[in-house]
Parts: sequence; C-alpha cells; structure tokens
Amino acid sequence: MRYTGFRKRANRCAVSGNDKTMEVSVWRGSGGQGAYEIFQVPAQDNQTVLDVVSYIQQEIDPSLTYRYACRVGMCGSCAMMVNGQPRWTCRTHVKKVLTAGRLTVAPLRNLPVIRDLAADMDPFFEKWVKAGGVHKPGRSRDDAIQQVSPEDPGRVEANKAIECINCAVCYAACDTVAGSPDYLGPAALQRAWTLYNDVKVTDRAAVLASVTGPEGCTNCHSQGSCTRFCPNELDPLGSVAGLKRALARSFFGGKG
Amino acid sequence: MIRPHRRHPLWLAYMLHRLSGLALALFLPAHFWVLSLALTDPDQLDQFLIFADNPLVKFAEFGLVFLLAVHFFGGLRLLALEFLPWSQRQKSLAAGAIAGALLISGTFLLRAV
Amino acid sequence: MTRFEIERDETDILILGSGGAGLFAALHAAQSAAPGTRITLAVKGLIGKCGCTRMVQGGYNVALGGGDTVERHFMDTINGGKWLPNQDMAWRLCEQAVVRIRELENEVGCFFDRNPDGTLHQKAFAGQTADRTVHKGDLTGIEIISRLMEQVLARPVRKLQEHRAVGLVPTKDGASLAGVLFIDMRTGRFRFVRAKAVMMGTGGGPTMYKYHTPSGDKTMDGLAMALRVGLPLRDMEMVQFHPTGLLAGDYTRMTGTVLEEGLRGAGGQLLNARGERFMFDYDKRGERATRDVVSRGIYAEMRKNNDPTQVGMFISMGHLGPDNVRRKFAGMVKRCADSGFDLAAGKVEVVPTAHYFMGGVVVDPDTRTEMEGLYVAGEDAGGAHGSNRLGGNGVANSTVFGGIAGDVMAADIRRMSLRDPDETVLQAEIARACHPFSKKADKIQPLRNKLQEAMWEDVGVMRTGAGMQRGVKRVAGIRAELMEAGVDPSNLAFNLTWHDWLNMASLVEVSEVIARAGQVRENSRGAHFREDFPESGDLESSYFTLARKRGDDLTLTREQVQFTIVRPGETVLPAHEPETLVATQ
Amino acid sequence: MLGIRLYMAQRLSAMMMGPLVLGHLAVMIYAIQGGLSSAEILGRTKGSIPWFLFYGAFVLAVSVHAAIGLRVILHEVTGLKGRLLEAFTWAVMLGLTVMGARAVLAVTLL
Ligand SMILES: Cc1cc2nc3c(=O)[nH]c(=O)nc-3n(C[C@H](O)[C@H](O)[C@H](O)COP(=O)(O)OP(=O)(O)OC[C@H]3O[C@@H](n4cnc5c(N)ncnc54)[C@H](O)[C@@H]3O)c2cc1C
Ligand code: HEM
Ligand code: SF4
Ligand code: F3S
Ligand code: FES
Repeated sequence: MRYTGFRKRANRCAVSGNDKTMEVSVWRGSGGQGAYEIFQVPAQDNQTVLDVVSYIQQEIDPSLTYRYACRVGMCGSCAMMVNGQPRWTCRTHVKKVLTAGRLTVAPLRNLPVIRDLAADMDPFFEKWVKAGGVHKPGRSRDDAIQQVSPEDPGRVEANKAIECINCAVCYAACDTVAGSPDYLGPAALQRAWTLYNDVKVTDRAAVLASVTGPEGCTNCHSQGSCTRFCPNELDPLGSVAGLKRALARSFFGGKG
Repeated sequence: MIRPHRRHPLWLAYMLHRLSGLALALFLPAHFWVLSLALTDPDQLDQFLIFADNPLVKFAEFGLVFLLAVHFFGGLRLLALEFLPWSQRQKSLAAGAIAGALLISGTFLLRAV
Repeated sequence: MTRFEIERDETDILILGSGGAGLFAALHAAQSAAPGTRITLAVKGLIGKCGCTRMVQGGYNVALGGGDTVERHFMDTINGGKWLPNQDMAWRLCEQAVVRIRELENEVGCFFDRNPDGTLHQKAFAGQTADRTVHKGDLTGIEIISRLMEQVLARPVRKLQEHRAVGLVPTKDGASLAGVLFIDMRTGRFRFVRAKAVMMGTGGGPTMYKYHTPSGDKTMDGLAMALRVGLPLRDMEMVQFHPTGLLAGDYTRMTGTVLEEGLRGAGGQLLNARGERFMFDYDKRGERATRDVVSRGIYAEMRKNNDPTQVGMFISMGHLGPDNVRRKFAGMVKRCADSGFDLAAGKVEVVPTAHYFMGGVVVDPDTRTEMEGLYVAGEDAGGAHGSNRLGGNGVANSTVFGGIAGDVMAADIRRMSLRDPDETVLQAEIARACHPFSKKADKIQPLRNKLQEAMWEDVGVMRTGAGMQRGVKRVAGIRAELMEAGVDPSNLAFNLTWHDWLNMASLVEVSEVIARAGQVRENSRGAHFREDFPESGDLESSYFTLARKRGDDLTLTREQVQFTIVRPGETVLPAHEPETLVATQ
Repeated sequence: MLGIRLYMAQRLSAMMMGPLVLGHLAVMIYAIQGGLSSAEILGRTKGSIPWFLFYGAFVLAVSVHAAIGLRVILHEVTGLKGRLLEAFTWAVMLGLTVMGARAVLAVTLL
C-alpha cells in the first residue's frame, strides 16, 4: 500500500441533533495505491467503527467500499486496521479507539486490497486449507457419533480455539506474514493444532505433515501479536508453539 | 516510532532478540579475527589488548556482553516457550529475561572496572 | 441506456448462497455427482462468511433417542407451526436431521457439546417436548459453518465470491431455468451463468423491519427473483419476531441484534418503563413463554408507554447475581459491554426484532420447484415450518434440505442438458438492475429507514386489516421513490450504494407480498397475529396463503393444508406417551 | 522459509551454546576479576585439549546458529529466497566456521 498524501473533502451532510463530530481518515484506493481521505462524522453515543464507516458510505460518499455481514462479531468479515491496529470493526466501540477526536481506518494488513477498506481474503483461506485445516473423516454418517469425554485432555486443548471466526486479525498483526508472504500464519496453524488434538482425527501425522514445510509453523518467531489482537481472546501463539513441540517430538522419532 | 500493532511486550522482546542476535552475528567475525591474530601476528594482538583497556572499548565490551545476555535469556525464553508446555507466564518471562541480562552484564561491568 | 456487456459462463450445477443450505448442497453435489461434473458456488459475500447460519446461537434440533423420537420432533414441529406446515417436508426434516447431525460430527468434523459421559448434550428450546437441541456453547453456527466452509474450500468447487444473483433467467417457453444473472460485485460487471441445475439458498431474511437480526447481506433477493419468474410463494405473512433484540439507538447496526433466548430461560426478567415486570399479564409462563407471545407482550407494553424518548422495554439479569450471569452468558455479556451496556448487573433495553422468515418458494420434499432445473432450500423455501419455526429447526432445515438438493441435483442432471435463455428476460433483468443509473444520484439509506418504519408500524408484531392496507400504500410510495432515486454510475466496481439500491428493490418487492398475504389471512396463527381476528380459526380447515406474480399482477390465494400424515387433534406418537419429556418448561 | 531441519538445527545449536556461553562468561569474569593478563589466559588455554573441544564446539554451533539466524532475517527483510538464500546460508556458515577455527587454533593449540 503506498501512501500518497491526504485529500480533504468538505462534509456534505447536515448534522442532525448532535453537533459533535470526529475526524475520520479513511484509506481510499485499489490495488497497491491509494491515499487517506478525511471525513467529518457526527459523534453518537452508541457507535461502532463499522457504524462510522457505514455512515460515510450512506451519507457522505456513496462510493466508499467496505465489507461486513453479521455485525455482531460472528462472521469475521469486517476486520480493518483501526489506528494502525487490526480489529473487528462491528464490535469496536468508537469510544475505545477515538484519540483526540480522530480515527484512522485502513484495510486489513498483509492481504491484497480490492478497493478502499475491502481486502481480498483468498490468500488467507488458501493457507487455511494448505495447513491441513480440514477434517478428514474417520467415520461416516452411518456410524454412531463418537463418545468423547469433555474432560479428555485433547478435547480440552482443541476446544480452546473453536471460537475462531477466521477474521484474519491475527494474520494482519503478524510481522512474520509480512516478511514471509508464504508463511501459513497464525489462524491456519491454530486450526491445524486444533485438529491435531481432536480425538476424532485419526491421522495426526498427516496434520503435522501439512505444517512441516518451509512455510510452516517453524517460521513463527513468537511475536505474539496474534494472541494480543485476537478479538475472541484466542491464543494462536500458544497453538503454534504446540505444533512446534509436536514437530520436534516427531523429529526425534517420537509418536507425532 | 513503533507502529501501533507492535506496541506490546512480546513483540518488543522479539525485536530485542532479533537485534541482539544480528549484532552478535556481526560482531562474531571481528572477535574471531582478533583472536586469530595470536596465530598470525602476536604483536598486533598485544597492541589490541592494550587498546582494549581503554574505557571506551570497555564500555563497548559491556554492550556486547549485554547483547549476549539479552539474546541468551531471550533464547532461553523462546526455547522454554517452544519446548515446554506453554503457560500464560509469557510476559513475565520476557521481563525476567531482560532483568536477568542487566544483572549479569551489570556484575560483569562492576567487577571489570 | 447503453447495453451492458455481459460475460457468459456455464457450469453443470450452480448453487446460490453459502449458508447451511448452500454449503451442504455444494458438499453433497461434490460427493454424489458423476466425476467431472462442474459445480459452482456463487455468493453475495465471502464463502462461509455471510448469511445467518453462521449466526446460529442456540443450536440444532434432532431427535437422538433417550425417549425422544422423530415422531415427537415431528409433532412438536406441526404443533409449533399451528398445523400449517407441509407435513411431508416437516417429516423429512425431522427424519433427515438425524443423519445430518451424524454427518456433521463424523464427516464434516463439527464438535458439539458433550455430556460428562461423552454423549451429545441436548437441551430444550421453548415449544419442545424433549431435550433435543444439539449445540456448541452458544456459538453453534460458527462451528457448523466454519467446518463446512473448510470442506467446500478444499474441494474442486468453482467459487464465485462477491457475486450477487440479480435474476433467474428461464428458457423461452418459461418452463425451465436456463441460468442466473449475476453482478460480479468486485468489478461491477454482469455475468450470466448457464447451468443444468440451480439451487437457490439465499436465505430469505426479513431485513425490511426497523429492528432485525439477520446478516446484512440478506435482503430477500432470492424470493424477489422467484417472484419475478412467476413462481408461487407460500406463507408470506409469516415473519418471526425474536422478543429480545438489543436497542442501542438509531445510529448503530448493533440495534436489533439478538439477546439470546437462554437469558429468559435462566430467569431473566422483562421490565417496563416503570421498572415493573409485565409478562405475567400476558401469559402464565411469564418471561418463559414462546417467542411470539413474549414479542407481543413487549410490543403491547411499548405501545402503552408510547414515549419517543423511551422506546424499548428492559431485560434485567442482575438479580441472578452479576458474577453468575457473567460466567453463564460470557459471550452475551461481552457483546453488550462492547456496545456500552452492562448486562450482568444493569438492565438492557430490548425490542422485538424480525428474526426469521417462514414463507418461501413452494417446493416438494426433494427441493424441486415448479420450474425445471430450479431447486430451493433453506430459509428461501416455504412449508417446513408453517406459521412458526421452532428454535433449533432453522439450521436443521437449511442443512437437511441443502444436502438433499445437492444429491437430487447430482442425480437429475444426468438427464438434463444446458438450456438457452430467453434473451429478452436477460436484457430486462439487466435493465432493471441498471435502472438507477438513469436517475439523478440520491441517498438510498433514508428510503431503507422509511421502509423499515412502515413495515414495523403497519405489518409488524401485531397487525390489523386497516394497518396492512396502509402498509401496502406506504410500500408502494417508497417503491415509487426508489424508482426515482439514482446511483452514480461512474465507478461500478464494488459500488455498495448500487447494491443498497438493489437490496431495496428486493425488499420492497417482497414487503408488498408480506402485507398483502397478511391481509388474506383473516385469523391469528403462530407469528401472524391480527388484532381484528385474534382467534386461530378452525384447524381442520386450515389454509395457507399463496402469492404469485404474473407480470406486474400479484395474486393471493388461500390453499387448503393437506394433512398427509396427521390430522388436527390426532398424533403420530404411540398411545400413553407423556405429553412432554422436559422436566420444567 | 524455515523448514523443520533448519529449525531443529538452530534450536539444537542454541541449546548446545547455552552452557558454553555460560562457561565462557564465567571464565571471563573469573579472569578479569583475578586480574589475569591476556598472556596468562593464553598460557592456560594453549595446548589444552579440553579447551580446544570447548571452543571448537562453540564455533561449530554458533556457525550453524548464526547462519540460520541471518538467513531468516535476510529473507524476511529483503524477500530473498531460493538458491541465493541457500548460498548465503552456506557462505555465512562456512565463513564463520573457518574464521572460528582459526581463532580456536590460535587460542588453544599453538
Ligand atoms: C442471530 C440468529 C440466530 C439464529 N439462531 C438459530 C438457532 O439457534 N437455531 C436455528 O435452528 N436457527 C437459528 N437461526 C436461523 C438460521 O440461522 C437460519 O434459519 C438458517 O441458517 C438459514 O440458512 P440458509 O442457508 O437458508 O441461509 P443463510 O445461512 O442466511 O445463507 C444465505 C446465503 O445466501 C447468500 N445470498 C443472499 N442473497 C444473495 C444473492 N442475491 N446472490 C448470491 N448469494 C446471496 C448470502 O450471502 C448467504 O451466503 C438464527 C438466525 C439468526 C439471524
Ligand atoms: C554468540 C552467539 C549467538 C549469535 C551470534 C546468535 C545469533 C542469532 C541470530 C542472528 C538469530 C536470528 C534472529 C531472528 O531470527 O530474529 C538468532 C536466533 C535465535 N537465537 Fe541466537 N545467537 C547466539 C547465541 C544464542 C544462544 C546462546 C541462544 C540460546 C540460549 C540462542 C537462541 C536463539 C534462538 C532460540 C533463536 C530463534 C529466534 C527466532 O526464531 O525468533 N542464540 N540467533
Ligand atoms: S485466531 Fe482470532 S484473530 Fe485469528 S482469525 Fe481466529 S478469531 Fe480472528
Ligand atoms: S504474530 Fe506471528 S510470529 Fe508467531 S506468535 Fe503470532 S504467528
Ligand atoms: S460483521 Fe461479522 S464479525 Fe463484524
């Protein structure tokens, strides 16, 4: 993304009932190029960053592009860089991020930009699949459902990451992804770790094999930005460390 | 200016580890070269050792030991993180690493001068 | 208007939508179609990241023994739907859910919560007579859709993401479907995809109400498209309201989102503006009554209060102990906290919120429609739920029938070939979508707000003939305004405002049908409550409404419900079965 | 671009260096504190097989370790990969080994 200066624009909308405004810098552009554009947005009591972005599109500049779906933190399609940090915008209250009446919004880092605030998430999901993040069935729909104790240690470990909404916030936070674009990244690796621990998975060695290559978990430098920014308070750092441990064990001929 | 997504202890620990590793790697050939002078040119080594008594050089050496200590503890932290089942004590470990580094190099400096 | 260039494409099986229905159809088609079959999945958002299946909280209804039976699940579904469901579809739903849940667990890789002994944990939603709902905490949809999404992404299914379907294009004779017209949202160009078989799973979504829960990408596009090709839609008056939607003000998309059912189940109290409990004035079960009853209770109190500065009622959890609430409903508490409310200790303002659409395209239990080559499953299809959907039957419905559609299409295409489209329809659909470019650019959102007000006030939780008459007029007026509202065509790539216009076009088209169908039903059943006809009417002569468009003419008729499996007053349960297996309802 | 073998090599060499570095630091502190001159130090290390093995092991480990470390940094900062990156890794490793070997020989053998 190349920074090419600020463009200012007068606010065309009438402010209703509320005369407090905030200054919002929004990344505009497509492909690798663009610039920040500044908008004046009326401040409201209850307002998320997504609401601010929507307001700009609905009331000030109809050409602004962004993405959202569920608006309650379940689908992971609204993530953007807010003041330089990756966040889910539908669950980020403006109060939490507004500094001196200003806010900066940009597309998610480490992914190609389609237009304005919408990033292309395909590379993220390609890596998800590449990291073996897909359950390989050991049973079929004709078999009974496996009895699994909720206390089973593998299950307890697998459960930790089950709330991942594949929002790519962790992926955007990770500098290893930035430096090594083939690196599978925290979310995909965390999914592999979950499968590795899932007692229902029969071929654990295969899971490990998918994360062993030169793009795999061994690239992680434990920067911890993934864990720091995951909006669901998951711990990809811990998961990747788990994979490294499992890998080291199998390297010495241990049972994967 | 550290970019906003980097402002947290684990990232700083990572950068410290990287910079110290890099500095050590750059210093290492110099260190080897100086020592190998004993083989090729003992006079020059002596001269160098006198030069090394200079307080400025002493200070630089302290820096080096400091780097080694930082990298060493950072490395231990990573090895623990990767090979011992992980715990939430990450951040305290990171802090401990830096504290330990200061301690060791500090004693070294104190005793050296 | 210059003629727009269209890219033409073809495939064997085309699937619209990536909710439970779309993803399961893709998965089953990939599993059961002949090798080499081309399968394409087209979706308005990103695969697996849009639609409502992902938002499922409570869980998935399936009878898995322990006293519960498919028969009991079926009877609950029929009773819940107030004898309006298509019984063959309801039976298929209950029967196949058993297979689908095993498939989800064993093949797809979902993991649902377990009892201490390792068996699946099941609980009871209101209106169920057994502990039947399988779940993964209160984030069941994330588990189901994430796992399904992985399975589909890993298969050779062609992906058309951010492709919005804008029109079903039939053959010249109108009897079969030739293909679907899309806008590739990222480039703004049209793409026409011919297919032997198309499954529509765009998930309905009553987002024409001021307060609504569904995902932002759902705007009734599928039903509007079906209407335009002349397909019959049933039960179109049936809009389910969830009683406790968050009220966070006019300026946030958080407003309308759901505060889960379990809060009331656990003892949460509903308070009016004066801080008094009121639900016992309406039902002896108080806050624990079914969704429709509680929604009406809250709505009635709101109307009584009639204070523009204090619109909603309140849900209060504090008396259960804030720490206890925080532990038990961690996700909900956090979500409220993010929007600035303290659910654990304080009280949170709530309103009934439009949640699910029972109406839809008329299909048979194999998901086939009247039109050769078109299949419909999930929330787009009508019939399985009748007048009311039980909590937990929604995701069961979309996954069961989505999977069926995948299998049926895979079999049917063996005797099908690609068909040629009626080019005049194709051009008409393009012209329709490009209509706003010929008008002066204007804001679209105010119209959306206006529509949402109109539907909420006149075709909402409680209805009257006069109100709906007014509603029909208001919607027509808004449609006229929409036709005058333009969109700046200078850059069509990822032009959300254009899509806002198209969303509105679908919503007004379907809103009119909802209001008209509501007028035709002169009694109160399930989600449809008429203050001027509060009685349910004779069950034996139950009818459902059928809407169909020919050109611009919308006709509504009443059709007799066929009691193909069980008649009112009877049951398929063996004699002496207890009425309910749930200890406390 | 760090596969399992390089990763293990880097971690194993680090583990190996742990005690060696501590040992070296201890010697240095002891030496400086005791006021030993460099000639005195050399006098003790020269011709000592244990010291040869001690520092020899260190050189081998550090060559592997630092070469891989620099490789990672180079890749992540410049995006370099493929043959050139391999060549760089080997060059650093061999360079360090040769220089280190000379130093060890100088200090312990002659
Ligand atoms: C908040 C919430 C909670 C719920 N909780 C439960 C529950 O606990 N239990 C339960 O059983 N049910 C629940 N439901 C209902 C359940 O989610 C739905 O019944 C079910 O998921 C519908 O599945 P579907 O596949 O038909 O549609 P969806 O999952 O909504 O998918 C529709 C898909 O179609 C796409 N689409 C829409 N328009 C177009 C277009 N024009 N072109 C291309 N693609 C398009 C969408 O982007 C999306 O991918 C809940 C619903 C909501 C909103
Ligand atoms: C003088 C000796 C040493 C030199 C020159 C050196 C050099 C380096 C370099 C250049 C890196 C790459 C940094 C990066 O990838 O960010 C590195 C990484 C590392 N070092 Fe060292 N190091 C030395 C000693 C040690 C010691 C003694 C330990 C352990 C106790 C250690 C543990 C590590 C570890 C674990 C890494 C991996 C870090 C990562 O992948 O993020 N190093 N070292
Ligand atoms: S781990 Fe967290 S940040 Fe990463 S994709 Fe999953 S939910 Fe998002
Ligand atoms: S931020 Fe990146 S480096 Fe590792 S710990 Fe997380 S994946
Ligand atoms: S819109 Fe779905 S997570 Fe934000």
